Amino acid sequence: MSESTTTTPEREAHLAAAGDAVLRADALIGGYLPGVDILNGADLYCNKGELVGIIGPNGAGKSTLLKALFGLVKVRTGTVVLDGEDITNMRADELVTKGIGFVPQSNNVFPSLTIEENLEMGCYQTPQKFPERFAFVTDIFPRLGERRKQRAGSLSGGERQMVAMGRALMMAPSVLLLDEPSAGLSPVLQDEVFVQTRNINRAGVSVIMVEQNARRCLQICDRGYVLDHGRNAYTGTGQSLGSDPKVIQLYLGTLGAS
Amino acid sequence: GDGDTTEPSAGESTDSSEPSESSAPAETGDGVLTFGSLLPETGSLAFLGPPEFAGVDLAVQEINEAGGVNGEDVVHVRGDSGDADSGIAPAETDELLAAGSDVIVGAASSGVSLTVIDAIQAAGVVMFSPANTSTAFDEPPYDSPDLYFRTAPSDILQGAVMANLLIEDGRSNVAILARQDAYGETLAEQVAMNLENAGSSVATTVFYGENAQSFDSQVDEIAAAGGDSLVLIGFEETATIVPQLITAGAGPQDIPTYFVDGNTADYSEGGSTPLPAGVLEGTKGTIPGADTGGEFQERLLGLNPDLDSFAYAAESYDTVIVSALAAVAAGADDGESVGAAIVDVTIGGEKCTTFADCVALLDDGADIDYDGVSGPIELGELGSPTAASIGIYEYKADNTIEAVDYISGQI
Amino acid sequence: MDADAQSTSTSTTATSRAVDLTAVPAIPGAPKPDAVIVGDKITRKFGGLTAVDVDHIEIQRGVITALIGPNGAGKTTLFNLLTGFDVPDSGTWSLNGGSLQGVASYKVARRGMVRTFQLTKVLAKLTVLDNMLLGATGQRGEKLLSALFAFRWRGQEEENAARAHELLTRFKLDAKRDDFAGSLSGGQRKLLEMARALMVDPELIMLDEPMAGVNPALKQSLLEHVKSLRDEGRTVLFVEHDMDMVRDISDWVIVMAQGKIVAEGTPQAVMQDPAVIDAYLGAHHDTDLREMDEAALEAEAQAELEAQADGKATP
Amino acid sequence: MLQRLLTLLALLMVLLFPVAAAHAGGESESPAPSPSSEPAPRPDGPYVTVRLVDKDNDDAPVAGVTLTVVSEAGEEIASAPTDADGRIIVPIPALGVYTVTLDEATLPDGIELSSSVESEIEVRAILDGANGGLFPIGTQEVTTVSFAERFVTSLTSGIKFGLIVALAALGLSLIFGTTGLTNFAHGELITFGAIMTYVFNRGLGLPVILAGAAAVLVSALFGWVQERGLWRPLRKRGTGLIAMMIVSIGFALLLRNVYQYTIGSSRKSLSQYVSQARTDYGPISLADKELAIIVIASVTIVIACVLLLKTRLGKAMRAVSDNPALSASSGMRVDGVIASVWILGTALTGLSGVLLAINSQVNFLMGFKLLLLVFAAVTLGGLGTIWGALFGSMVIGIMVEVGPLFGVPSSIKEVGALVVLILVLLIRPQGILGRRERIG
Amino acid sequence: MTTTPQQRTAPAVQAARPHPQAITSLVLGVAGLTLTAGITSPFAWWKGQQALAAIKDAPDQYRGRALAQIGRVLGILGTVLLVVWLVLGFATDVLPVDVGQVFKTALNQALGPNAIVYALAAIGLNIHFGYTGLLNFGQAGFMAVGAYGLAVSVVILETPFWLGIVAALVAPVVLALVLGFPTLRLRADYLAIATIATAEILRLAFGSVELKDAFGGSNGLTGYASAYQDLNPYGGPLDLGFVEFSQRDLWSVTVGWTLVGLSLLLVWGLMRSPWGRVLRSIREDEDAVRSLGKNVFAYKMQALILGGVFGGLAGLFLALKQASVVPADYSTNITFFAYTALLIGGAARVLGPLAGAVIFWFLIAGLGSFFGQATSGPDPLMPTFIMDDTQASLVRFIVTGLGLMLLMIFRPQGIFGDRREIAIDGR
Ligand SMILES: Nc1ncnc2c1ncn2[C@@H]1O[C@H](COP(=O)(O)OP(=O)(O)OP(=O)(O)O)[C@@H](O)[C@H]1O
Ligand SMILES: Nc1ncnc2c1ncn2[C@@H]1O[C@H](COP(=O)(O)OP(=O)(O)OP(=O)(O)O)[C@@H](O)[C@H]1O
Ligand SMILES: CC(C)C[C@H](N)C(=O)O
Ligand SMILES: [Mg+2]
Ligand SMILES: [Mg+2]
Repeated sequence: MSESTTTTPEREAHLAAAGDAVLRADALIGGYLPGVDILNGADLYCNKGELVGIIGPNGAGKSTLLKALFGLVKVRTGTVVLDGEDITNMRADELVTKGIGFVPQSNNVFPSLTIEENLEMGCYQTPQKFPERFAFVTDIFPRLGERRKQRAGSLSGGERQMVAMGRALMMAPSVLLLDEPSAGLSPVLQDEVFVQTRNINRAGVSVIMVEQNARRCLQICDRGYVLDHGRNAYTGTGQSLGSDPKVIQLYLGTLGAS
Repeated sequence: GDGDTTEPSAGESTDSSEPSESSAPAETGDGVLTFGSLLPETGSLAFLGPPEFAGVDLAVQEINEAGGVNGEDVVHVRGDSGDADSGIAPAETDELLAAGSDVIVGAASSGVSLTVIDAIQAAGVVMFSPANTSTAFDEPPYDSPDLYFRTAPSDILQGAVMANLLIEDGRSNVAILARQDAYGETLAEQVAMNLENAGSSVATTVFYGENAQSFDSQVDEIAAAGGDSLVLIGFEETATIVPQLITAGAGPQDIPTYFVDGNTADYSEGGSTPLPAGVLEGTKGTIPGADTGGEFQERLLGLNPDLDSFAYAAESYDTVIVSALAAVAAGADDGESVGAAIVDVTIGGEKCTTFADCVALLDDGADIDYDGVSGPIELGELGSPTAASIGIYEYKADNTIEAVDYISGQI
Repeated sequence: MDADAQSTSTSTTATSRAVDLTAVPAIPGAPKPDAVIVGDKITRKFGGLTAVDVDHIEIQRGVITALIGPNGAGKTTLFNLLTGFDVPDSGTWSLNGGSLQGVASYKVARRGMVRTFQLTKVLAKLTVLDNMLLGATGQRGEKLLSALFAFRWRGQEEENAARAHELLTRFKLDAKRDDFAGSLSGGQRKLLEMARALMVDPELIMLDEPMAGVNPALKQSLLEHVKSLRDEGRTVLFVEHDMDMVRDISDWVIVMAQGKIVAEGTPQAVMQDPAVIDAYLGAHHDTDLREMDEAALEAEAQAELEAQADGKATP
Repeated sequence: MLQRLLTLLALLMVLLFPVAAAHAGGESESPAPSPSSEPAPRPDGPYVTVRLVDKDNDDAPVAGVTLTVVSEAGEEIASAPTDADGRIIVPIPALGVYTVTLDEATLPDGIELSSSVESEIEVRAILDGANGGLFPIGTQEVTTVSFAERFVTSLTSGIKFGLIVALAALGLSLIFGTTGLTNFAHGELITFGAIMTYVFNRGLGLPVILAGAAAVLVSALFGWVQERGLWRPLRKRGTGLIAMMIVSIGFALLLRNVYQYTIGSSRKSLSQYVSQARTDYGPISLADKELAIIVIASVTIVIACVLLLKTRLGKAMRAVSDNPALSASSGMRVDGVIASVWILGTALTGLSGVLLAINSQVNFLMGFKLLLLVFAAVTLGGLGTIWGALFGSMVIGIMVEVGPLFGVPSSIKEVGALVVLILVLLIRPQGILGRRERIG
Repeated sequence: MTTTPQQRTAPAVQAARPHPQAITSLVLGVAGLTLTAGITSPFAWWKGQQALAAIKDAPDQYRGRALAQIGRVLGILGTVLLVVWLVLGFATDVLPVDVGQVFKTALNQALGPNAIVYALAAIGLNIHFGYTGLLNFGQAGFMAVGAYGLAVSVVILETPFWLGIVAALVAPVVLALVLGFPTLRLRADYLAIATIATAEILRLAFGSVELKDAFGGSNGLTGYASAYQDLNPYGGPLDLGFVEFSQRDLWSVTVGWTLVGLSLLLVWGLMRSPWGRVLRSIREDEDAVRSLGKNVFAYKMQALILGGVFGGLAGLFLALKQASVVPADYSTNITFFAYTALLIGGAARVLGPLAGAVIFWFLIAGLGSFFGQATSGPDPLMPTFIMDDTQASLVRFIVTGLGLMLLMIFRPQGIFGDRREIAIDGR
């Protein structure tokens, strides 16, 4: 399954640890345009109940990787496996049925729907759960409850982000893919998002999150990947990556690290 | 045209037009008299296509049986004029011209003819319409001697006949509902003028656009005007308008209605556009053209057994015969020469009624006056008939028409 | 000529750094010694919601001012109003003393006040380089009549391209130079948006969350660039939720909440203002989440949100 | 804005009610062609003939009135009294213009020329036989209809037309609102409904009502087939919206000509309900079929709207229109939603074609001719909004039919509606019910 | 556990040069259509294909996509011609259809005045829609005012011919101004409806009875074109074997293609300039352009006027070559067909409108002629129960519709377009 990519010792070590991961991607190669690969053999796995963080420079292919896991970007070679089932290039709505939730980085709300309707879309497949989940989400983001009739298209950047995150929380998935969920939120809400993500994770949901707020991300995640040029550059526990001087120099910077 | 001045025997003029012997279907005047027909296969006059094509085909067949023109069989190239709305006529004309047409038979609709007349004339090709009745072709800029001719009489005549018919029937307050195009506008104007001069009044004249999708407001306007009769000048859309008139309480059974050549069609169950039986009973209509007689119709049916209307078949037939005779008289087949000879073969001289007879006379050096199936065909200076007949038809209970009278008149 | 302006100014202006804001009182709407923007009584309502209700605002020339505040505080809307992309219900504002009321957005930009958008607006089917070149001002080739004559604009175009290339390199976009901008990643779009605004060579540049989604390492190097802009004598006004950045580069901070300016001051002062901490930062924003008690954090978030809700109830 | 308009309309209705009701009884009797009782002998050549009848007295002939016929050259041809049939027949030597003068003194007592009528007329004799003239006698009873009544009639026509447009507009709006496709083949979908009705009715001999129902079903099926066979594969290929719009132009061209290929270019009529007279309902008079059209259209529209409001489909549609990828990420079967929309949209559009077929006739161009008005309606209300489509259609329908009463030339009555469209866009660039976008 | 991120090799930008095979392809392609009667065309096609592939693989190293593209298209065309010529020889004997005649008719229309009208109209649309993103569906209106500008001045106002020409060029400018001020702030789809409505209003008004004295009603106007024909320097027709033009058409073709050539040159000059860049930017996002200090409205207006003038020019040329101005000629269909031509060629490509118009007319006329012949005569190729001659005239539209659909499905970018551009915008 991974014959097309060069096998390095690091990679083998990494894959060996994959064990019986819930979600596992092997040597993904794919992209948007025919002939242009964005992912160049990225590997990734996420064990049950694990919180995995992905960081990396702009344009490294982080979002593309998440989209590839979720069937929104064509995977040319490589496989994505969920609980032992090959889900490569499967339709997104089927993946939702299988319990994967996804919050995209941009265009992540329905502008002409109201906040309430946006959240309703979050539990499209299980409408009977709406009241309960809605209460849960508005508890985290009260603003969404207050403004439930406002169209999402007129919301401020941060408010949109709350809607996007809220929609994912409505889904109650078993694997959650988050693409920069904290972007545009005020500091206190960013913290809230991280804490909530960790809470959800502790409740048994496996989470894969892409973040540019790398410091926070590495603080809460069990394991982290540094992605560059569409392949894994570094992997390790959140802590080890956060303190790796090379990673700091190349990807994290020293600002605010104090 | 100036046919009077040109000697028909001016056979030597052929040299000047120098037909390029070898190249096949090229320019006008290549030795083969080519007819391009620009008649409605599609569009709102499509119901008139079959009889018109049949007329042309019949004439071509008879001419070739009689030995052709100047030793060559004549050729017929078909083109579809569509209607003014579909706008395909200009392109189709180009094609006909490219196919080397010397005479273009058509178009049927005056509106369509106006879109192509300049192009055809400028190409030095004769345009000979069997059905154009708009007065526009006798007015500037088409009043000068040119290459345009027609065998259908101008609506000055149909207008007079219609007005007279109305007055004879005692209508003193007539409403007119007309299609807004070259034909509808001028015919409506003629009818109204004749009526008013003769002492009747016109309750209202309402136009509808060729493209109109709903006729409700026009129908309401007619219903509200309170006329004692209605003249409905239109094409195929009549089949939509009549039911709406009935609904508005102004149907043919409520207000006596009069049709014209554009819509005096077969609306019976067997026709292409049936209307419920009885709704048109007693409605009268006028169509230019003399009584063509059963024999001519038999011949047409021999070519096309499906014909259910013979409107303008005779006129179409005559356009071809007259042009062919003109070509024989001129001894050439290019548009300019044919055009110059056309008027002359229809007036003044020895009368003849078939192509073979006329050619025989021409061969004898005689001046001929062709009298056609559609009437005496006396073309005037403007290239339009100066005398013609108009048939008056009446609808029977099954919505088919029956000729009740033919009225001849002069323009 | 434009390209020169930039390179020469870097050397000449270490002086403008000298603007001293210590004398400015740390109160909302504080008057500044040399204000480039002055606004009064600006309000904007959306239905029943008052998004912006600014009594008085002044932006100091030649410094970096940060505009912070909770989500939905009205920061972006204020940007829209100031730059003519939206029309306020009331209020007056001016740039360099000239009123901007009713001035079309493009004219505002021409007067030297250029903004970026929080939700990026790249020109998807133009290459990255073309995106950049569009930013350049005073292009002779943009006039219909001279556009036909290449010799009239060739030279200028080449200068602009050189400058664009420089900026792209700095923003790590040089490899993408000939790609369609529509194929950029989220963060790259942010970068392009900012770089393009810099092509205008503005006197005042207004950045709406320029660093959201930008990789930390790159962010750090870009901050240097922003500082150099100030050192060239330009004024920078930016909205940001990234406190590291605010702390690192801003000379002055304005805090908005529920449409109003609620605090002003130097970064250090503002960040210690308990009101700001309560309403916006959270007490623990410098703490490692691993070490933090969740309950406490949640309670704090709750407190902030309640504060907001109360504020809303009594506008 | 909407409210004010509606109030205005209601007010007008109330005002017009008594006026129209008053007239409802008086119907003009239909004068049948009057055959002359005893035809006078007619000469062979051209002649001028004038007949006098008394309109006040059941068209009784007026005898003994002296009429004088004078030629163009001023030469008197004849001067004679009318015969028992009220007629004179004067043979003329040549064709030309003749002046006929009536001697008013010879009119019998109590009989007068209609006012506004001259005692001299001009007969242009160009026909070989009769060249007639006329002097109307008695009060010319012209039952013209009051403005108010015409207004009500036009308004009713407008509402009927508007509802038919609304069905099609709703279909267009649904499809546009969900897929973003500006479907230029929409007119042909209207035609499809009509043609299917015709085929089922005339071809298979079903009664019109059944044929119409079947046509709606087949339309829905056609929508589904189109979606499966054409639009979905296109979406899968990532074809852009503009390209899809062009595909729809090509598809329209194809369908239109296939229609003409198969049914020909002439108008076709259904076997029932073609000519129905109107009955009066208070101030409004409607034929049964018109009433049926109005009722069916309104009920369908209400049902469709309730369906869209109450079910998830309505929201899912808007969600898909906003962002298909995100919809899929939310667990929607995007293709399924779009397929339902196509089915619903084409069914509604097909129904509009059915009703149009019943109201007017079947023709291969009928939908194409309506398309611009449907577009105008959808735009007027605000693109992609359902209420906008309905509202816009009513405005367009009423403008088209009522406009001529207020001076819009009736030959170009659609212009009125289009001008309104442009004016509305001037004031509200986003359409009447559309919303502005947020910037930044 | 760590791998070093590998450095991207950014090639020197200056190294880009035209791909040699692109040039070869172009040369072969041109030769195929002129000197070698199609023999070299298949090679041109092949080389063009190769060059394109190479350029796509290494866009940094090679330029010359356009060259290769043109070479390839010419190659395809020439190959088709070659095949047709080969088939002609025996097909004409086998089929009761004169294939040579069909081909000649098609080519005549493809190079004749009709194609010129469409090319000019499509050039205008290219500026509106292709470059600026203005969805103008009212090109028929611009054409109408151009045509009526001439006809009304000369026939009704009796001005000299040249003043009529001036009027024909000024009228679209006026229309653009009148139309632009209110509508240019509309969103693209609203603009489409507003322009379509305006064009229809104009057409209906020009044809109305009420304004008959000014515009001639639905008969339209005639009798203004003699001055144009008087300028005709040609003494006779031209017959090149594969095409032939009458004396009249020859003049129109000369004038027309010269106009098209000049127009294309102008468009090319403008669109490579910064001015063109602003237009393309406006197509993408107006607000972004505004934020950079460009007067979007002014640019849109300039584009509307410029494209409108080309529309007017198309109308003017139509009026001249057809010698009549009739409202029915300016129905929405002509706008649709002009769009079709534009998209066949490829929007936002200088040569797109030209190629599109030529191909469009080639197909329409060729199909019309083929089916016309196949159904006529005593023993038609098509049995009459399948297709009679009336239906035959419809088949070309059916096929055109189908062709347009297939084109958009398989080559949405048109002949010259760039696939990548199309792929960019997901909704
Ligand atoms: N067009 C609109 N219609 C209705 N409400 C609006 C509109 N635009 C903005 N708002 C509301 O106004 C408030 C201020 O919005 P604004 O975008 O200015 O916030 P912000 O301070 O930029 O927030 P963020 O940090 O999240 O970007 C928000 O609550 C938003 O929902
Ligand atoms: N729709 C697209 N079409 C073509 N190329 C794309 C597209 N989206 C992204 N790319 C390219 O793919 C590469 C990876 O993009 P991706 O969005 O995955 O980056 P990322 O790691 O998420 O970056 P960021 O942190 O900035 O969001 C980039 O070089 C980008 O240019
Ligand atoms: C065929 C006829 C109905 C045409 C009509 N007489 C016209 O001139 O338009
Ligand atoms: Mg990303
Ligand atoms: Mg904001």
